[in-house]
Amino acid sequence: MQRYSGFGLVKHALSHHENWERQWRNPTPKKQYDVIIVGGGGHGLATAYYLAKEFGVKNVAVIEKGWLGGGNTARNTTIVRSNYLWDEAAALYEHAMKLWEGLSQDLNYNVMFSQRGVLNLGHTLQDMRDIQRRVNANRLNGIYGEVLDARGVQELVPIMDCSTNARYPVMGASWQPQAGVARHDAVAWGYARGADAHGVDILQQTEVTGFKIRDGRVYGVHTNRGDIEAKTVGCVAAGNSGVLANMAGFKLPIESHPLQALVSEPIKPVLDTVVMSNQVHGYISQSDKGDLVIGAGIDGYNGYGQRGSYPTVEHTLQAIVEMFPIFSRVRMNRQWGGIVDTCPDACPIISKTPVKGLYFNCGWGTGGFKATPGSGHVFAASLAKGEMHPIAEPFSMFRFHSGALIDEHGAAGVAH
Amino acid sequence: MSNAATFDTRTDTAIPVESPLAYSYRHSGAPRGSGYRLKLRERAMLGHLILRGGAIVLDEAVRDVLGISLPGQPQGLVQDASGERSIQWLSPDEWLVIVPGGEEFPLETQLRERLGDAHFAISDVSGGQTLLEISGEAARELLMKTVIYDVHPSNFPVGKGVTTVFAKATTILRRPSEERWELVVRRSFADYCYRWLLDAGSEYGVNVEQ
Amino acid sequence: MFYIYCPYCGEHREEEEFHPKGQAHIERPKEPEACSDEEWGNYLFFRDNPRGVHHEMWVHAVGCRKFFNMTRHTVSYEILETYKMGEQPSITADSQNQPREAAAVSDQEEVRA
Amino acid sequence: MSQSKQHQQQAYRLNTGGRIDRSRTLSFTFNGKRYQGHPGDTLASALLANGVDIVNRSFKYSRPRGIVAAGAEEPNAIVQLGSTEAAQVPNVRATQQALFNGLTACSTNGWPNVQRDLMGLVGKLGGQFMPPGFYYKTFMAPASMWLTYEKYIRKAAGLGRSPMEADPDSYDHLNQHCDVLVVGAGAAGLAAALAVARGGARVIVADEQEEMGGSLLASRETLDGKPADQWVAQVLEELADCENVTLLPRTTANGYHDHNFVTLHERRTEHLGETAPVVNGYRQVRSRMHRVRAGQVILATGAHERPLVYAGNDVPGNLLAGAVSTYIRRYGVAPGRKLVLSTSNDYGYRAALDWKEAGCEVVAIVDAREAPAGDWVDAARAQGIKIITGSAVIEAKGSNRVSAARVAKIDIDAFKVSGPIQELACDTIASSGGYSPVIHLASHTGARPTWRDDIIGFVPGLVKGVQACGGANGTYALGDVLAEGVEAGIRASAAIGHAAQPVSLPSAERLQQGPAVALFQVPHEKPTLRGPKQFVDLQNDVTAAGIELATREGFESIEHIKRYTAMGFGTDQGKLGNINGMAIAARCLGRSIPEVGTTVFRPNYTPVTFGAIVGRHSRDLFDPERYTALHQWHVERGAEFEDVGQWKRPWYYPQKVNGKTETLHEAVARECLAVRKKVGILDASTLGKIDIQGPDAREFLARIYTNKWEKLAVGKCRYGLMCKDDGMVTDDGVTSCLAENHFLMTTTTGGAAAILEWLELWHQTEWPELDVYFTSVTDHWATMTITGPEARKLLAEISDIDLDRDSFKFMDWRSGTVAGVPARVYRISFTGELTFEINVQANYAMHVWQTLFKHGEKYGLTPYGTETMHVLRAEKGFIIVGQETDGSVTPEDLGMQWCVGYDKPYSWIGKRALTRSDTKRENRKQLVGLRPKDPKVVLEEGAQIVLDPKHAIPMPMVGHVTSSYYSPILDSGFALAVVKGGHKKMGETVYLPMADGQTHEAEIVSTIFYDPKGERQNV
Repeated sequence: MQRYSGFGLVKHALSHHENWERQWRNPTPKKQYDVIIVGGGGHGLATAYYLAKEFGVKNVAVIEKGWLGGGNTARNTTIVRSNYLWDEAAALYEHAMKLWEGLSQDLNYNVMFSQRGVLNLGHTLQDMRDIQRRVNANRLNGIYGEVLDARGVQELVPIMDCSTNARYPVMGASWQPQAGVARHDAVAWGYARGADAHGVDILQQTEVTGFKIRDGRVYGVHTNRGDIEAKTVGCVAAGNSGVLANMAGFKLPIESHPLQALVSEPIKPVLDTVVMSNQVHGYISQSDKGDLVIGAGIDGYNGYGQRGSYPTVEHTLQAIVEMFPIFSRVRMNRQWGGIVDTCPDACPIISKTPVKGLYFNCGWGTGGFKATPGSGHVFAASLAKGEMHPIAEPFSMFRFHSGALIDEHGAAGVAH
Repeated sequence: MSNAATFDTRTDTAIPVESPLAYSYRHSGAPRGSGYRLKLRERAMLGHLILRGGAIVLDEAVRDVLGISLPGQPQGLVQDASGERSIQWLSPDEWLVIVPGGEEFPLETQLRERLGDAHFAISDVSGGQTLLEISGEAARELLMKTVIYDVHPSNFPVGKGVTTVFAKATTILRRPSEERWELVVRRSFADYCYRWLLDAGSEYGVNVEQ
Repeated sequence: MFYIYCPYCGEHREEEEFHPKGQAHIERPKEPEACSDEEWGNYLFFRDNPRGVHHEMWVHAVGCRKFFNMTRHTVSYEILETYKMGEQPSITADSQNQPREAAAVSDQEEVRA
Repeated sequence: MSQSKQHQQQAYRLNTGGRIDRSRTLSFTFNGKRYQGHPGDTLASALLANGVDIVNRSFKYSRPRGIVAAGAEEPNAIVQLGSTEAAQVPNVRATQQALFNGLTACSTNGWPNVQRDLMGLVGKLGGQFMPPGFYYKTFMAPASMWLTYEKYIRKAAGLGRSPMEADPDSYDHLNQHCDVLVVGAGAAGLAAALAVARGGARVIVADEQEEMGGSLLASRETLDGKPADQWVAQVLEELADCENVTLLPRTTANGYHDHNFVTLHERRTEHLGETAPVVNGYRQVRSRMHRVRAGQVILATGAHERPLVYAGNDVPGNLLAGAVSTYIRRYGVAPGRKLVLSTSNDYGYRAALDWKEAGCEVVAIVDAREAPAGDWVDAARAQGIKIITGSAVIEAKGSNRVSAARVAKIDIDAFKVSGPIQELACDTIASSGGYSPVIHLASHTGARPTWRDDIIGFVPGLVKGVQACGGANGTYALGDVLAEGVEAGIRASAAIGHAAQPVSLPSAERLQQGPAVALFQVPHEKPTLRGPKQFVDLQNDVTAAGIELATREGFESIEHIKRYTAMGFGTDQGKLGNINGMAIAARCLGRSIPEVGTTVFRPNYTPVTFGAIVGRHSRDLFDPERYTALHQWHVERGAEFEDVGQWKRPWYYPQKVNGKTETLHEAVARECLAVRKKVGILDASTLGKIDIQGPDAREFLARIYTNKWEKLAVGKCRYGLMCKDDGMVTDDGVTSCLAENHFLMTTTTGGAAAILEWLELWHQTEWPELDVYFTSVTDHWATMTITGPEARKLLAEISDIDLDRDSFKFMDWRSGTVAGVPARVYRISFTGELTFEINVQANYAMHVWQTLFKHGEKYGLTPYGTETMHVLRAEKGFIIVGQETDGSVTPEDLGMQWCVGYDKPYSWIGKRALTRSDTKRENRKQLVGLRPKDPKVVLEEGAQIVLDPKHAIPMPMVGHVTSSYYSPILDSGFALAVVKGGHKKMGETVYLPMADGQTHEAEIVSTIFYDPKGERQNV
């Protein structure tokens, strides 16, 4: 793999950039792999990367029906935080946070992880109770956080309306300074380049059309480019997980919904942190390019169309202008939609399935991007050993039978 | 009898009452002026009953007691000759009856007697909602700003009424005559609706008749 | 934004008047106590979530307040029909004579559910 | 040249022609200098008229940039508008901003100014070190420095700036419905609109420009032998007279959503000034969003011209050929003196003909085709214009303005320069690479566009109920465009059941045209990576070399290429560049354009201010505020309010004591003691109230609640708990039996609407056989709770109800009058004190409330708010759903087995779930009381509970505090909490480590802290 550095950039510039290598190969599928990862998004690529790099499983294929990183990895609002309420979720997201902190260097690819801090606003007394509960839990779980009052919020974000005149005045917030944003595409590309360098075959434009299952055990997949065999198959297909599960003959406790996001036109730096509000329902940060990156809500119906309903966008911008009246004259440039796979308890599934050798990592809902390194790492460990990693263990799909849900709805507020 | 409790919540004495817009008149005022293109008038203290049951069950009783027939078709609004009493279809088993204030309890009692043991329900909601009349040349445009339902005359002739979205609240919208629209809004949302109408109507000029 | 024919109101109304209520035709087990934890969990949480023709329940929340069913394509979002509670759909994934996406077929030799 | 000419007003204004009003002069300011223009100008045309070449600096390389286009596709002329802080608008496209008197604008980039930009030096020196994705490859060491690097990167990025003051203007929405929506009022759109309108259907015609007519307003072609704009005027007149037609000029269809829902953004006042004007004393809205539901949509959005990609194509003075024509014919401006035209098709020739007719010099037409032939080509020849064939402009020379064009023979297939290079002195280069249909709106619907080799472009994919015509459909000859418009109108009318009426079309000139050649990137004598920059996406500084490099690095899908290079991510969404970029990628990868991908455009077509999308739903109208009938009283009494759902509820009533206003703590202590010792009053009107009638009402309650209802007699009330079928508590409240078949259910304030829907859900789907109806009566009743030892005495003074403790028992209800008003009074208690809940019709509420105060003074009647209510109920161990519960708590976890009918015949909602393996667990979190070891301590709500506070982090947590208050009556802190296995841990000590380093100790106790036997409510 060609090492990237500032010096290298100068060297390449002097040779007119004619000597850059491919960041990943475009290989022909082999007949057989040790592990097949279905889904070439951030989580799938990270799984393959860690399998090859950390767990010594190098004969790995990542099968992607479109182009790598083209699903929710390319469509999310790039927020990274780990201040989740429940121990199980906090452990998972904090595991990811630790990996985020060295990711650019580990991958030799600048994923622009910007630890500019995330504010989760509270507008009601119950919001503030929930915030205190969450921050207290976070601290005892080793995740730094603070509870701010309205004045503390105003100091961090001077342009926000923190007055008591607001319809839902800001009463305070939780503040995780280590949280922030990252460059979503770079995460997929960095993992792809890293995985490829460790020998992983990334098969783009390859669609899984069925599973090869015998005696309740998976031994490969059918694809539009022929059958490929492997005794271990990990599905990391986000919104399309339900479709894959149907192919394998079981259902998931998952529904796929449209989730919309939008950006403003680029403007000069004006917002230095990430601000999220559950009560007025909107979240916002400013990208390095200057766009205000704004997340809208989930539409309530099932949808694979990568489109949602317009009122969702209206409500989101109403919330943003309520919090930031100065943005009324800023203009919305573009909106788009992703397909999010949501679980009833707003926590993911990282799990064995009724089919032996077939594993699923899905159900991330709106919270997948921030978990990418952690999700990939614990999933890779689980696939390599055939036993679920302890951090992944509570996220079994069978919790929906026992009732041992990890309900992040009630307390964590915005799960994005 | 249907074995339900009836209760006349109204009293004849000279006890002061406050319409759902009492707070709003004090706070937002009631603009009056010349050159306005919109007129707003609250018809407070009317009798409002929600009638539940099968159309076949209710129809005869309603005709006997009220003298007008139950609108059987969706979105139907029927009024008596005076225009003071009306019945509006709300759902296949739900109607809104509006009568002059004070008539609602005798009406409920008569209907209950007439309906006997049939399965039905009557709920008095007179304290919970109020009726706003909108007229004037900008009335339709004001409604277009406010409700998501198509208020074009080709889709919304006289004698129609719907439940629909009013900004971020809900409303019952009716068209009793060519020039007049009626909004039935819930008491707790009335101030929001009033402020919305004044704001949305401000570019045309609004006259509020109290 | 959807334009939905309410089978009770007899006309098309804007999506903002409705709430989606998830997959249709999920019946509560008649004898819950006879269900295993797995069966009860399946009833509560596990859904078809198809990419394609989907039968789902909606309620005309700001309108007649009636629940009804809808057959809708989850990719094109085209509404193929709406029908009243208690009725069965006339259009299903099988009746839709279109090539099934991603020909979802597997060799399922003894798949344990 | 611009420097020398700025003193000379409108040096590039032509003496005749155009649709501007030369009799009136408007003055405006750009980058601090004053200029003049005329009504009818855009800011762009006025700047060109004044010889302003440099309007901006580019985003990455800080290169000087000028105006390229005349419409929505303009990538460079992005300016900041506004003379005051509040009126600032960032990123306005000068080509779409009508000029008004006093307009103030400046460039969005450039320091110290656009003429002499220091960053430009960085761009020049550093440009080669900034290939696409360079930031992914550097700034990685040391890791801690990224935030510092990022600060500088951010500073350099962005276009305009946000205003720092709130918007003085308002916006609104208009919900529109129509049979047919016609988007675009050019030739195709007007023809279509005419056909539809004459058929009588309801039609809306929206057009983004200041005037309707599209390209016909500046066309050299005639209709019926007359200038085309005469036909436009005649059609518009007819349409304006039709009652069934709504014409919306200055209105952009910016988003096309499902089922023919289209958003139209009407800029009502932006052409008049920077804030909305006052008309007849009434302030107008700045802009309006039409939310249109259309039966049929006709897309007549035309086509955008594609520029050719050659070296130096970003130097000011490089324009689109069509834009040159538009500036001359519509705005009476020649954007230069000496023109070289580089074209791949006949259409481009019009620019040269117009230029020549305007009295300026055409140096040459450079045509990529070996043997161009067609009427316009002939016309150019006839005018004596030099035509250089088989060639193209391969490079523009000049730094702040074009000074020359380098022209050479090219071999398109071999992608190389195939002949000698000549340099032609000029100040303007116009280019035309053909047209790209405007497929943006169609692709918003998710429909994929299709590539057509014959027109060298994508045509829109179409969903149900939409058609495209004219340029949007790849049809460019005027006569065909008109005919297609009428056909679309007829088809649309038929689809919605309207008979179409015949439209006799004017006759267009039949022009002979030669075939175009597919030329996108023009070869240079140097390889792309070594040659001077050839720009593809001007706004994002994406070059042909950048695209080539991306493909070398393995980015092969167009989506990857766009993301790696940022192509198409600007505020123009790649209207000019995307197809060229795809063509370059296709060349590099050896594939065809459709094989590389399609371009998917997203809403908005052009950016829309947040304000317009928000509409009136801002400030005081952001969200409804729900008030009770007593709101006025609470306000006058100085209450502080708490938001509960959309309700405003009095939180506490601070009093002035010795000139000082009480704190929350002081007020609540006073209110609590008043209730415990005398009598207090609460406005409880916000509780949800559902009237339930029918012979099966009782059975229904038994199924939906966890507890039993079969024996509840008329005149009695009972507390009920509701679960979802997962066994988790979702609501609670008191339900009263009004008559054998009649109940009144109360719900939590926040849960009212959801619970009504929940009841309907079960009734309509699972249990339609039960005869029962539900009606919300929440707003009908006002509820006033008087509570405390003196409550009976107070009520007795103004009520005719027999209040004797034996005849009106705890958990009974009675009817009678209170203050002369018919009332239902419920003897239920949420405070543990003697309590009467008085319910009257809401219109009487104020009278009853005031009467209570008139009589209550002597008893010390004290109004209290939600905070006091919470303290009092917590002292009694009563839960608040949503505070003690969070969707993961069962009735058993709450220790409320007394409220669970395990042996009810029907398996009620939630029952089955209680026996799942996890819900049966012994160490579930269970509700307990906590008594802080130090009574002065009030534990923090949300504090986490541990058993071993010395345990290393992560420290195992066993629960958390759900409610915690200071109890004035007990003079100590107390709390409710959930603790793992808590019900069996009574008397044990737990620890609460806090953020400030303190660790509190507390004892697990019963949840009931006050009057454990419940005697006080029974007096």
